[in-house]
Amino acid sequence: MSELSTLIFGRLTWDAIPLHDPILIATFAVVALGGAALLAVLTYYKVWGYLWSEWFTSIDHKRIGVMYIVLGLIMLLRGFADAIMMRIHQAIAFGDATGYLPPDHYDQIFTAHGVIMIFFVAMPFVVGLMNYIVPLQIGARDVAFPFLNNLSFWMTAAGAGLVMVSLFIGEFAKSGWLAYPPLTGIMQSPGVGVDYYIWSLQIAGVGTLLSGVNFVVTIVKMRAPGMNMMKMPVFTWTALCTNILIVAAFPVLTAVLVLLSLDRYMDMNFFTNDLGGNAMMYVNLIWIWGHPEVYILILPIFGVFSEIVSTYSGKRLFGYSSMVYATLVITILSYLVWLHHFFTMGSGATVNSFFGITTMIISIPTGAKIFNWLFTMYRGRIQMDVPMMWTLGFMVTFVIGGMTGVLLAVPPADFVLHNSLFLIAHFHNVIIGGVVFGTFAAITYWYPKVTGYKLDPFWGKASFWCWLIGFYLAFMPLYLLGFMGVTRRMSHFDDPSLQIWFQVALGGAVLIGLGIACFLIQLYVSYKKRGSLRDTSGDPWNGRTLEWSTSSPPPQYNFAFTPRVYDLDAWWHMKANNFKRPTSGFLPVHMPKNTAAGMMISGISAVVGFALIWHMWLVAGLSFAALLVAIITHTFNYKRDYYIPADEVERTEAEFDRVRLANQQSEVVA
Amino acid sequence: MSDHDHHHEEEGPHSTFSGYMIGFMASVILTAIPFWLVMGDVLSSRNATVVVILGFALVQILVHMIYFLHMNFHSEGGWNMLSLIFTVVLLFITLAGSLWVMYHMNVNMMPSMMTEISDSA
Amino acid sequence: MSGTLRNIYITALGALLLSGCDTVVLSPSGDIAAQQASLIVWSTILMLIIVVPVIVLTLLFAWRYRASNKDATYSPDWDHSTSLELVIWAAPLAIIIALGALTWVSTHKLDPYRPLDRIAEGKPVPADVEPLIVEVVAMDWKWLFFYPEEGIAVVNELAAPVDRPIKFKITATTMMNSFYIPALAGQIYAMGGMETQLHAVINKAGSYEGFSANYSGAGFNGMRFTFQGMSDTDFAQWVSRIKAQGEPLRRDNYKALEQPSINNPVQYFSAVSPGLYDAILNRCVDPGTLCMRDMMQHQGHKRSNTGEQHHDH
Amino acid sequence: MSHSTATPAAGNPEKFEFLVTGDHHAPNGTLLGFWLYLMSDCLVFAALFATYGVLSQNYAGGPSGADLFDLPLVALNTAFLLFSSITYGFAMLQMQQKKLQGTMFWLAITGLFGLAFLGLELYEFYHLIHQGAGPQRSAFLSSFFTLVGTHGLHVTFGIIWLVTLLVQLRKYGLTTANRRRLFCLSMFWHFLDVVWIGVFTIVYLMGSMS
Repeated sequence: MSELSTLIFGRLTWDAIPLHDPILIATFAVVALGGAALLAVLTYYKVWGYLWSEWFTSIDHKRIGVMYIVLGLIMLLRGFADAIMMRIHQAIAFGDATGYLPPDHYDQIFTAHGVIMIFFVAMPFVVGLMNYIVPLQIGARDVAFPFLNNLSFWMTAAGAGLVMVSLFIGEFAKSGWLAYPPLTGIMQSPGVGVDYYIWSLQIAGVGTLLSGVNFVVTIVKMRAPGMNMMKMPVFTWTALCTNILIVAAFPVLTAVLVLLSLDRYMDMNFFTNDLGGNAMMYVNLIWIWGHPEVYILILPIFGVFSEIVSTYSGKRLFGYSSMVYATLVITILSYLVWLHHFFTMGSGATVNSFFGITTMIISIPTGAKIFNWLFTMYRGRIQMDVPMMWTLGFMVTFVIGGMTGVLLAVPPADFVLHNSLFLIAHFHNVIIGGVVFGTFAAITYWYPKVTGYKLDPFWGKASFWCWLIGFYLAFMPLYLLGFMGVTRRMSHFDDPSLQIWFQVALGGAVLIGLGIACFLIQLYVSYKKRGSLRDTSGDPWNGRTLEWSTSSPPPQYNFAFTPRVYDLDAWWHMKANNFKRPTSGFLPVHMPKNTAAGMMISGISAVVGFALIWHMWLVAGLSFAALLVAIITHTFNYKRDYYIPADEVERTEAEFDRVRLANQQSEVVA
Repeated sequence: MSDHDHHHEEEGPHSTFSGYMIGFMASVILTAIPFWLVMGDVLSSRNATVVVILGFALVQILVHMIYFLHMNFHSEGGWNMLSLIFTVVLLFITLAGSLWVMYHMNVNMMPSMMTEISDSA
Repeated sequence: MSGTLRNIYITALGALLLSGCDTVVLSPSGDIAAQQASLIVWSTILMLIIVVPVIVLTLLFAWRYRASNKDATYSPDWDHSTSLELVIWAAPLAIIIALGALTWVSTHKLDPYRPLDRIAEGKPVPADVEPLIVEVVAMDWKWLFFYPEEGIAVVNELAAPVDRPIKFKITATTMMNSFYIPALAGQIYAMGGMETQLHAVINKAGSYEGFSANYSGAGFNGMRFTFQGMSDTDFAQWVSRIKAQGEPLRRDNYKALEQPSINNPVQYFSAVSPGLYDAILNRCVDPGTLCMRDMMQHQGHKRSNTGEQHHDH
Repeated sequence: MSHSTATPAAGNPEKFEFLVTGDHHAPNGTLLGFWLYLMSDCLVFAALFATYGVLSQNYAGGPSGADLFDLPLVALNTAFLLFSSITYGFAMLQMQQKKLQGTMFWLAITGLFGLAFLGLELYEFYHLIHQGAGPQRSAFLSSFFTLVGTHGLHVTFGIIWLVTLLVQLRKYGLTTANRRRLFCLSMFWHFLDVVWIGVFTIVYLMGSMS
């Protein structure tokens, strides 16, 4: 190749397209056809302009929240496709059968599955929920930095985009989801896989960090008057702690990935075997980020369940203040436990037992939370709606996961269970039983707020049962296999007696797949039946917090008047004290303007990342310069806001009142 | 700084010339002494020097925080200080924790090197 | 309710675990692993004290206070009870104190670096018995075992006499692997330029599985070996068989062995050139490379007290 | 408990003012937000310091800090940074007095000190690499170059920001938005000083001791 084309294309050649792998080609064909069909449909219905001006460039926290959730759902499909491929492979790769996936491809799949599920499914779900709900719960009109919010979303999307590109151009990392060196060093992994890993996480990580700063400031500064810290809804509390964790943990991830890139790109010796490098330092640092990350995912979900239990039990949350303290204790303690991920690496007994015991201590506040939910149900009037079913499923499942987690925190027990399928079963137990169940509960709970109509309960229940039973079928055998001494990341087995358990697990995974399908059907069916599922009151579940005081969906400005708060359950308190909606006296509302700068900056970042992955130095340099220019140009934009005129606010509010009252009357008549 | 409730314009801390000058003079002195201690090999014990210069660094960081970054317990409703304290705690955990963990791992796993080190110590 | 189904499932699972036909982790053949297994069982029982009531109460409350049950008390504003809160925090705390104590003791007792003081329950290590030393090298992707006292080396096969303590010294050439024989003892990582240790003993003759538990790249799946517990005479025969069948392992054919290979067959080496394991550990098998051990001394300047330096940071 | 206010006696509803009538502006969060960003940046440096702390003895047979560091040069560099701090302080004082020209003058001086600092650091790096003590030589040098280089990179971005801000000041004057930006950059600049105190103490001074 000539020097010029190396300068431009780096190591990207036609060989990077995986034409040798029929599975990937078929996937590519499906994605390409599906994508083309989607584009055609969008063009046919002429929705591009609408999408562009109302969604992509929107800096409304509600729109951004929805886009995060949609991103999470799309990536869930990809991550689940990886999961089912692994399950099928492991269920057949016994003895002489080698399975259908080449080892090379299999190794990429388990890495991609982990990375996608954590960074591009769980994180967008959690961040999306916080985006939509937190400003509404604290009576704010938007987040503190609306533009940054849009940028955060697009950076996350750009990271997800890079992971998707790796499927068809080049390869993804074959290293496991945390990419331990020396395996990920340039000597052992010379390909582009690890570079895709590094740059997609770096770009998405910037987005996450910015969104963390944004939400801490939002919650600290923008609460409605009267809402002091101990009157904040629990979900907002957990969101605050999560975002503190994000601000404090993600820098370490950024730093450690930079060090790994320096090893790979500049031949430095941080984590190499020779010249004084020390791979254990990577493991140490990445878990300093990695353990808080687990709590970043689960804390807001604890908040979700607190809201749901209290709402559907028709009762105040039991032990609000101990709930808050428990959350704070977890926040701090989550920084003191990271070594439990590598007990087996050879630190001494004192270090191991210190970290083992701190880990166990976390289970005390977590246990307190479980009890608080339990006693919120006690003497309640429990409406057994779909969100409440998810909650019960969570409570039962999560304590099992918690128990196996504490078991793994006992170092000698960890010596025999670490790296085994028991470990896999444990963290899927807490992540599916916690984060995933919680996300579905949250989506069902807040769906009417977002769209103006409820979700169809039949398909919701179907989805719940598929997920619940599917989860137990898929992961209980893995606990058992862990006791049989079966390790993770195996692509082939010799012992035929294990096969039955993998087949059961496959059955569970298929059931989970049905659960996802039911959920998608539920979205479709509910859309079709939206007339009868319509929520005109803005408060379909007799809610307790401020988001239910707005119309469904809320107007762009959320609140025509900023509410004043007197009680923890602010909306409940307003309803109990005969709150009347004002009909006059509206003022113009100060709002931020939409902008395409977020998309622009993230798009260029993705190009920088892609160029660096492929060693296209010229492109990388130019696009990095372009990135700087784009950012600087953006800072020259001083006119970022506008006013919604008072009469428009008045019209919007009057319309909500009209529909709400008309519907109330028709209910009374009926 | 209660006045920034009144007019919306005024944000951030108010600074004074004398404040900056005190900070500057203090940091010049606090920088010069450690350099002098090390470059002139003033203290015979290496450990003592280390402790002293780390102490000076700590004091200088405080000086910068107070006189240049205008840290106090009131700015931003105390949240600046709260976040700083939280960060310092995490800083301590990250640094001390990493060093502790990695030191133990090295002791456990690089026996050949560690024996020499303990021999000479 | 979901509970019934799950209960059936859990019972079934419990029965399987108890029958223990192939749950090697819970019914191992080495004393260390056996202690680890009983630790698992006891910790689980301790935690079940709190987990079972929580699950039962969850389902019970959900049923008792369902909206359609108008007989149940409804107190919508009841949200605090100091005594209940005390119990809520104290009960998990009590369990964790017990478990924490158990952890502290067992972690120190079962520390892989700690030489054994017993070979089975009630059977202390006889005074005249020295541990068998095995030096383990995790390679790409195979295991190389040195027996320094016997002067032999083996690839992907390991044997040890029953009831004699074994001291493993473990290192790696490149990748991070984890040395694990579930029937014998818990795992420990194998890393380049570093040496971890594992003390264990096998109590029953037989043939067990050993493998790498930590994913290490393309050939990871095939990094498996058999570990055989043998009587003393069988072990002596095994050693002499290797001495008879194998070829010597020198630095030159070690370089060939070092090349990555997948599903490497068992290989015997009748003799080993002296200091080979140390050279691997110190990353100086190639002639002319400076050993890591010596690098510290050969700093470009004179330093009298390296030791003090290390503690300072 | 918080619910003591919740349910006033039935039949006699307490009067609550539930809405903020009139214009309600949430306070601006930029300074707090920027401070939080600095705190997160602080943890990036924490990770780099931790790495340096762990690897600082791993010379791999190569040169150590005592062989390489040129303390008079470091002292000069520290002086540049300290001067840039006080000149930034002067810029802030000018800003408080609403003097645009003075603000811009002292900002420009600050930028020049920043450039001098960077120039000296680049010279040091060039010199080290020339001597064969580049970042590839040993883990110690890798962590040294990365820690010090990351600080230098921050200074670089600070200078780019400073220049941008000069243009913006010229164009728009001392508006609220621009003054907020001046505050943010001031925090950034002084934060880099604080990091540098750690760098010269732990890396240079402690590294040079024999």
